[in-house]
Amino acid sequence: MRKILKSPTGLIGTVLLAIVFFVTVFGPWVAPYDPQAFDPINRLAGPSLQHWLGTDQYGRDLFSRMLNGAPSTVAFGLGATLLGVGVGSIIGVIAGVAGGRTDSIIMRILDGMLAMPELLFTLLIVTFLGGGTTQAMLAVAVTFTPGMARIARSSVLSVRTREYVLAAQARGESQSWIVGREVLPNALGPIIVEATIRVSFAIMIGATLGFLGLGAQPPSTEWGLMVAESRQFMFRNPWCVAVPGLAIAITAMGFNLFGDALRDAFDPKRSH
Amino acid sequence: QGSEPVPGGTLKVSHSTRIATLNVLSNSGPAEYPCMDMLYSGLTRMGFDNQPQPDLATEWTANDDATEFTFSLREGVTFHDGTPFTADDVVATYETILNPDVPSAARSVLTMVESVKAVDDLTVKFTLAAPFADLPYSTAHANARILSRAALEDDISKLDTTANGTGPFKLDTYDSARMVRLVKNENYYKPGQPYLDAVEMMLFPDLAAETANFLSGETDVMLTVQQADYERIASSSGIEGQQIGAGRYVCVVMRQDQEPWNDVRVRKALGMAIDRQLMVDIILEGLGRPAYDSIVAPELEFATDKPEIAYDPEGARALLAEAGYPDGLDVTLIASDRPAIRAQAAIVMQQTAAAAGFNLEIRTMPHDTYLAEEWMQGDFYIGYWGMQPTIDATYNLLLTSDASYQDTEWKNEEFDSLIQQGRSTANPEERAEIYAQAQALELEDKPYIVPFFEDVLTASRENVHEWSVAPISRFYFVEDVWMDQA
Amino acid sequence: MSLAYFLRRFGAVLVVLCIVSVAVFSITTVLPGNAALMILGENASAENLAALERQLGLDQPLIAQYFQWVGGVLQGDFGTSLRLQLPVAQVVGDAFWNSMALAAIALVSVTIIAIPLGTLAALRRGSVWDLLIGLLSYVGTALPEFVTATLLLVFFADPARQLLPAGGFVSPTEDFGGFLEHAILPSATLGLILMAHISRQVRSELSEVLSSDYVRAARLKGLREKRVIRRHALPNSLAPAVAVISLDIGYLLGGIIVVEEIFAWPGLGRLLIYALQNRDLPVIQAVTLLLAVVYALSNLLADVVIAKLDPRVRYA
Amino acid sequence: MSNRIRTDDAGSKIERPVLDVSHYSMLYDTEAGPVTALDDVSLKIWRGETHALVGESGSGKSTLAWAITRYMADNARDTNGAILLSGEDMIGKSRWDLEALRGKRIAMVFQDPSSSLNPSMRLGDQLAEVLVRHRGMTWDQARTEGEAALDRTGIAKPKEMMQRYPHEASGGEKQRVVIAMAFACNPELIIFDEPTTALDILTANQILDLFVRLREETGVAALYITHDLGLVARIASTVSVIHKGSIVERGDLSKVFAAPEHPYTRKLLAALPRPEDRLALPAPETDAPLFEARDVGVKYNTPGWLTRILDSNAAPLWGARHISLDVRPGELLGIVGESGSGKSTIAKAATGLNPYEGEIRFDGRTFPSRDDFDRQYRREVQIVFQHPDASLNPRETIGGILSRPLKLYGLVSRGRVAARVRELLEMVLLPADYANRYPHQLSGGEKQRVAIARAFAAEPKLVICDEITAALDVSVQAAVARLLVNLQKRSGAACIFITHDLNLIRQLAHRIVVFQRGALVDAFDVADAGTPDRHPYTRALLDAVPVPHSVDLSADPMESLT
Ligand SMILES: Nc1ncnc2c1ncn2[C@@H]1O[C@H](COP(=O)(O)OP(=O)(O)OP(=O)(O)O)[C@@H](O)[C@H]1O
Ligand SMILES: Nc1ncnc2c1ncn2[C@@H]1O[C@H](COP(=O)(O)OP(=O)(O)OP(=O)(O)O)[C@@H](O)[C@H]1O
Ligand SMILES: [Mg+2]
Ligand SMILES: [Mg+2]
Ligand code: NI
Repeated sequence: MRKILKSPTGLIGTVLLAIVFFVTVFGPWVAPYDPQAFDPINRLAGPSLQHWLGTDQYGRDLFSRMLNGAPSTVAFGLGATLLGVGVGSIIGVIAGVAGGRTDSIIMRILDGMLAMPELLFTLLIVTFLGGGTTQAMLAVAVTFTPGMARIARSSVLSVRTREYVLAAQARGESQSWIVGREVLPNALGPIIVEATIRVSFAIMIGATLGFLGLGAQPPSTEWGLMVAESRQFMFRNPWCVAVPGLAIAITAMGFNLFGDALRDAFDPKRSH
Repeated sequence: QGSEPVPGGTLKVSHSTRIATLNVLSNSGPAEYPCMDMLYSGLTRMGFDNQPQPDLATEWTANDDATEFTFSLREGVTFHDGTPFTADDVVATYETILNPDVPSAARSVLTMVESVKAVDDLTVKFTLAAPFADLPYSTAHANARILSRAALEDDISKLDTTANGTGPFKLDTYDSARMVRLVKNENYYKPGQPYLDAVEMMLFPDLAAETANFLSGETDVMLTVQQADYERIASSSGIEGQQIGAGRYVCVVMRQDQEPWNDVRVRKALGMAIDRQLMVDIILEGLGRPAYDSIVAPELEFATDKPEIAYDPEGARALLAEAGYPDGLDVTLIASDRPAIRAQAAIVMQQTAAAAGFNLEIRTMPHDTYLAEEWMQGDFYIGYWGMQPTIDATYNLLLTSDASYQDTEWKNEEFDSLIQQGRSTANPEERAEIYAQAQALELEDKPYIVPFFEDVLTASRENVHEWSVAPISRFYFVEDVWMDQA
Repeated sequence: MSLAYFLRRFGAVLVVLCIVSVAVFSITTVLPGNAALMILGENASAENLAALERQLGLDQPLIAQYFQWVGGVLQGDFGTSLRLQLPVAQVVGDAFWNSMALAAIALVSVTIIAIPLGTLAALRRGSVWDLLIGLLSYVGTALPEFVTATLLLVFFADPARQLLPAGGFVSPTEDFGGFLEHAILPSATLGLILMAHISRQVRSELSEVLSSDYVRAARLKGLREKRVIRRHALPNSLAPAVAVISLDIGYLLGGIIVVEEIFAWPGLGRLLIYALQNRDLPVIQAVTLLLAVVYALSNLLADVVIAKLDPRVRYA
Repeated sequence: MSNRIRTDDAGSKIERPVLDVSHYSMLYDTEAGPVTALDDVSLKIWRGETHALVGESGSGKSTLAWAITRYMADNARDTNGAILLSGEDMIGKSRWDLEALRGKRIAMVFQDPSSSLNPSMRLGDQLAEVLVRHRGMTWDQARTEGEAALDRTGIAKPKEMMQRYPHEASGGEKQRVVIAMAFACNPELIIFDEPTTALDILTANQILDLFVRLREETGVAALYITHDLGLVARIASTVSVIHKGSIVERGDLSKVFAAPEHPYTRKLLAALPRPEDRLALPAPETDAPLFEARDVGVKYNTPGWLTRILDSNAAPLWGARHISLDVRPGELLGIVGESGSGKSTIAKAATGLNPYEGEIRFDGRTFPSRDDFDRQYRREVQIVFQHPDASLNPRETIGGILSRPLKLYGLVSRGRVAARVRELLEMVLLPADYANRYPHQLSGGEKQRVAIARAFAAEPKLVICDEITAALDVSVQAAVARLLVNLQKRSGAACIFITHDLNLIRQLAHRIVVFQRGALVDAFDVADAGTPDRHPYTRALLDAVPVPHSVDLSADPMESLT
């Protein structure tokens, strides 16, 4: 952790993430207004003392909505990533450990899944599942699975030929002991790094799905949906698209920067 | 602003939904209707006054009990390919419309037609199974346009991409992804018309893009203007906005064979718990009128004035308590995500009804899921309907016991028989009386909550004259449109 | 590059596409709702619905539909769009070229900008330039396309200012200038993420190469700095950059879906969304398959380019 | 001693040294503050002279080389002294001047030819560009001249070599190209930074010969950096010994070798393996083998069907084939051979890491395949690997690592594990509190000792050591070898010791087998190493290794175990 804080990217990333997590946990409580409450007189207003970041087309307070949307947006990112990374890693580890035919069959199928552009694949799945937040989360998780499986597999493969694993094999250790104690702990680094960076992708894809009407649905305060709902009004009040848009950007950037710093910290080449 | 029409010019009309098919029998897209109106003619055609006008039929007569109609056809009309138009084409068209094996949208308003016969080359006779005074309205149905027998006997799927009609314009290019181009029909039956050389229907799926292109002068007409943009667009220089009072409405479907909607007091309470003016202001940006729980638009013939229902959360709460829900009511309101107005209506309802003890949880779902799982099945959802030409058509669509889309399970024999009477009565005063009773029944029982009627909004550049949209937005009379020539 | 290597890669592409085709078909056919319902919408009566389903062939068993489709695809016939009632090949054909034009403009212009930016950042590590470019790339990767697009619209396409068209499409054969003008904002949107990605990759790759032994050796040979960069450092950092670009084509193809929708660009992405909304299965299948093919082929092409750039893989 | 090559004398000195480093000091700025890397270094090299710079890893050898060429890390800072090239001050030179001077007057050859050549440029172009740059030739002239230069380095087909890319040439060929490049402009000074370390012994030998020949032809002054004292003796006339950034001893080679003054020099010299200083235990009396490999072969990469269709010649790759060897109890068997000859392959087969054909017999039992290896076999046959960094799980403490075999084989009761771990650590001369450390807190030599301890913890009958000293510093190598013999003596285990270092193995082994391209080509008793009936390949190997002077050193071997 100290290593992460030392690099400027890591520091900025950590600060951004801290803000994001603060907002996620406390945002709904500190919000000055009910995120759904109308203020018909102040529709589409710019920032003012009354509404710090302005209001949307119903006169709902953008600041409160943004704060209120944080938990669902962040939870979406974390949930989808956790699910995708979890399942992907299991598949990848199985492929990497089993090797041989199992490995090549799994890899061929994963290649097939990876041959579709990520968003396209997500779209198909989410349409198949019928739209909505949970469905979108599942879809993103499924989309992440093949990529994560590959990373997990290559990570496992690179560890599997290390000499300490060979030594354990030569010693006659059981397969499960080798996987659990020698391979996994050392293969975890790249997986964690990738997962962190993927959270930002998950958030962005989730927002995109919300935007396309396939993710969160009104009256949710999910940020992507907020952009979609008020896009019509963007020329009348740019704030109503800028606020949620920048919220997404800041969150994604936080995870990105933090992930990069984490990668540097894990990278033996850069650490002394 | 010259008053004498000048011929020539290409009218560029922007629209935001695809012209997915040219099949006049079944299409229903907002941008498909103007194309149909330009490419084809029907026996009759709805005017801006909501009355049937002569089109290919120059005049019509009915027998006394309104079971037989005779239409005299216009002479010397030819299809775009030059073949002459005769009574036989009319017969072929109506036989196809009535054929249950062919999907056709007009069939639902023509179910009473028993047979269509050509009396001679320029006369057809409709025989009805039951009296139906509004037949000339039905023949004006946007999907009941006359096709040639040749086209109908050919592969019917060719209708999707080709058109051989008798309308003022001929098909030139059909590219559903971008543009449909129509050119002047030199042999149109109105002499000297159309004035325009061509019309280009240009697709802009993104509203922002469409607006920007219209404002910058790339297009001449914006077929549909969104409420959010109307003021800005209409007030731009060189642009004329049109706000046409019409009968498109959102309705709240409450299945009346289900708790709690089987109790009229609950329905009434919900009606009082809705701030209709707020909805008009926020959702329609003021471009519409509050409606008071009747699906009959004020524009329709025989429409009665509906008493105003004020926003009265206290009263609603009391009524709800009376109905056995003193602690309020938790219900889930379903809204499809398309068009956005459904979810918007739900959101405003949720906010205003909360004060009356209605805890509405909104579930917005993709339109396909909605169609497959909720529509006609769910017990509390947001419906959205276009204007129908007559009270009869309006009620037969939704409220009579055998209506096409009976989604409320509100069945009232008295109401049914009134509608039936209205059909067979030719005398206008009598009909007015009958329809007034029917509307009173509707108001009393409140099968639907109808919060507002939406105006039709369109806009054109100043150099475009006579651009207009009929309230039921299926008829455009583009042959009358002309442009100043630079 | 040996023949075996190429054949193996090509074979892998075919296998992958087979899997994709099965996946696409199975996902699409189990989508809820159906085209007839979507076409008729709330005008559907049971009778009309049945008639339309019959007409569209939706009443046939799935397997029959699948084999019909596969058989057709192999002969270049993707069937008929359920919604548009046009041959899918025709519907998809134009859209395909429009999309490719957009993607190509984005990719080419971005590459032209991003590679020098990355180079600059790597050569001036720690400088203000490096910082700015790094910042740009972080911001770029953190903005989803729809946010970028919306912000660009607010800034550049505000009707009050009319700097650039807010969307739409002009055929390049009719008015090339207009075509380019309309392509600016969508391709800029697509380009931002790519630019961030590519410049960052070039920077890190080049930094690595610059600290490699052979660059040191080249400098110790007394070569001029310009030659060291051009002949020794850059060529060796390009191959990995190309690898990244080829992966980014995946993003690009995903990105067009959103960007085309927002900017009303009549391409595959818009077509896909339209088809998804209308359950137009043949179109969904064709577009998906096409995008997968483009992606696979571009990866294959990238491998060939990499083999050209890097003699080490040429005989792998 | 027979193949020692030296310059005739130092008589060809002219008035001014080519390189004159005087009282030079520099430091690196690090996060932990400035670190002095070179401290008051003085050094003179005259024309025609080869000066060796020796010292262990991290002593500052490369740092000095970079400082001389003025190609320094960003965080490097000169603090004192001067560096003169033929009298010209290098420190004050502009970037422009340096560019013009490098490659022309001063050239450098690196350790690893594969990484110091641009992988995407033809060798010919890389050679020619120096000529174009510094000798003003056109490209055509430069290519012709380059060919001639390559010819002088003894490359068989220079024309063809010019057209190749680095990956298409062998390590030796690449290093020849690099050397040709260094000599191309007749520089005054060439710096060699361990130019043969990455090459196998035979190739290294040829490169050294080439270097000596070219030096003689051109009379260039050379700074030769190495940590291999044995090699120094063959090429240099003067030597500086560097230790922690300071030159601790400097002078004529023979003088320094014969009578080292500084303790550090003595330590370095003591660490040199000399075949005559036998470390091995007395040879076992019995003839009954403990371990026997009978016609063992290991296959890698059976080609896939597509490859077989396209290339009918495709055949499985044999890592090793038809290998038969045996080890007696308590014996140490050496395996030598060039890189890739199959040494590790056999080691892995014997420990169940590679499937094999043929038969392995151990302690009276026969194992036709690796699936037959049981727990007892696995306990009794242990392996130690080459890379100390890779052979310990970085996420386990040393104690955890050492206790694993104890628990796995149930060798001691649960309560005794910690005590036994302490014993094991002491056995390999490590402090007992290392048990709580993680591998990255240990030095390379210490890690290797832990790995050895782990092998002996299983109380094995046979320990296979796969180049366990190769990645270690010279001084540490000797200590580890001694430790191994020591442990062998205590436990009575037999040992298979795989190595490149012939001098070392002649100290340690009872018998030696020689591998070449996957086959066993020679097997002999250590005493018979010099006999004429050795396989030609064995002889070439032996000839390639210089046997260092025997110096009278009374250093205690254990002193160097730090
Ligand atoms: N850029 C740098 N910053 C800080 N310390 C450095 C830097 N480069 C080298 N060092 C340190 O300086 C010391 C000398 O390193 P140098 O590379 O000169 O050793 P060497 O004698 O060449 O070793 P080897 O035999 O392993 O090549 C080492 O302790 C090394 O860690
Ligand atoms: N896992 C593997 N797959 C394919 N080929 C291999 C594998 N391991 C080794 N080889 C090949 O088998 C041959 C023998 O390799 P091996 O590692 O036994 O050599 P070695 O004598 O130990 O060499 P070194 O001295 O470099 O360690 C080499 O040609 C090598 O490339
Ligand atoms: Mg060094
Ligand atoms: Mg080996
Ligand atoms: Ni990436």
